[in-house]
Amino acid sequence: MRVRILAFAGVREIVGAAQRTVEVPAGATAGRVWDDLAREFPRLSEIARSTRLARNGALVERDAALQDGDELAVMPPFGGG
Amino acid sequence: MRVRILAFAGVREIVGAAQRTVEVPAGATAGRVWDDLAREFPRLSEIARSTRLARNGALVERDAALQDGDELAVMPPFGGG
Amino acid sequence: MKYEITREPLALESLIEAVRTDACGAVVAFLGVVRELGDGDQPVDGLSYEAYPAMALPEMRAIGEEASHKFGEARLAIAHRIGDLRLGEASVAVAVAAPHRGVAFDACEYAIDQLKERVPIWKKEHFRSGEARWRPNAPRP
Amino acid sequence: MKYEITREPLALESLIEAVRTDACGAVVAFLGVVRELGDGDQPVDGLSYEAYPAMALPEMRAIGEEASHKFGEARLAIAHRIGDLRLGEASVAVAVAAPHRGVAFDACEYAIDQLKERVPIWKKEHFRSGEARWRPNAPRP
Repeated sequence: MRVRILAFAGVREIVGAAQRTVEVPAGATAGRVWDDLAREFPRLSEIARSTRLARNGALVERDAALQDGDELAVMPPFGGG
Repeated sequence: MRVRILAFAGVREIVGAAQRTVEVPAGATAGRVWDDLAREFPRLSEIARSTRLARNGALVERDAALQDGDELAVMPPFGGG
Repeated sequence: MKYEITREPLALESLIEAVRTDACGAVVAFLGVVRELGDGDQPVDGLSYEAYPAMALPEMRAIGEEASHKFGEARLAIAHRIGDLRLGEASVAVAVAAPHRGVAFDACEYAIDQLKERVPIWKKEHFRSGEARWRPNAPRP
Repeated sequence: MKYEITREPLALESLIEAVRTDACGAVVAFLGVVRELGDGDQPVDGLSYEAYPAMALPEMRAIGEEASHKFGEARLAIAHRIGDLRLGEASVAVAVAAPHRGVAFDACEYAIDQLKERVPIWKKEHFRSGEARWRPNAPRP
């Protein structure tokens, strides 16, 4: 299945793109997709622990199962205001 | 000596003027001048208890002695804001 | 930093501009606005305010100076309008700038609380019925 | 009542106009402004903000709705600017109108506290030295 990763702030800069579409096995979890990305970009490891994940605009835990067409947002700590 | 009374809000309306100059004996107190005014305008009695006095822009008690040329402000409870 | 009593409509942006500096990350502003139901329960269609400026302005300045140190570093401007105001018009404006927002909120709330208590300004409510009465501020709870 | 993420300079007056009604006697507004010394201690000459609008806007609305009931009746508008901001420009604006001022102050402070914690927006500090870094909000004390 296909999942669209949305990368923000420091994650976006390391990945080099605000969006990327990845092909993952059916039933892959949010955490699995994020781990794959962090493996591809080792500099992500320093911010991995504080990063939160959202599926289609709602916060999810790492073990949330994704579906085909989902958007997975990878979000470092917020800095708005 | 001469003292200038400044009347505000409901006091001004009852007195019918924002200012009036009165001739009082040397050493007259703020309270004495206010009592004379309240005697002249009996409708002032209903607000007399809550009214505060200021001499030349500073709050004073009734027993403050006035001097020639002083301004005595007669102030009902404040309503600013 | 700027204290005024004026017959003109209050301009919040210019008060904010008067207090902001490049050291300030937070601005908090308060506007008191003429509302339909005043402190009583009869609908008003306007208020009129009267002041004793020679005493009110120094008192507004004193409140601003107290507030600018009491909670941390802050810069304040306070303006009060007098004369006849209609529904929806602002009677008082307080603008506070500070490095951090907690200080700005505290100083702004202090300033308006103290203004209502200490500054010689009076308000007359004009009811829709045609009646009118001077309305003192309620004592603080 | 009005929630927006925009690249344009924030217009406080229009936010206030969006929340005020004739039942409201108090307006409290907050502006977050780019300041010289950010949360670090190196002077900045600008910030850039980035948002995830599809999540940030619903979260801003949720905060506004919570704040509008939590302390009493209040009406809120929240706007956040994104893109490049210079010293002195406002990054965020909250406007609250309520019948009484206590509720307006509480709701405004709640909204900005929650926004910093819950809304997916990010800030990059651009230092005068030419360096830059993403700066997360400090956890609440």
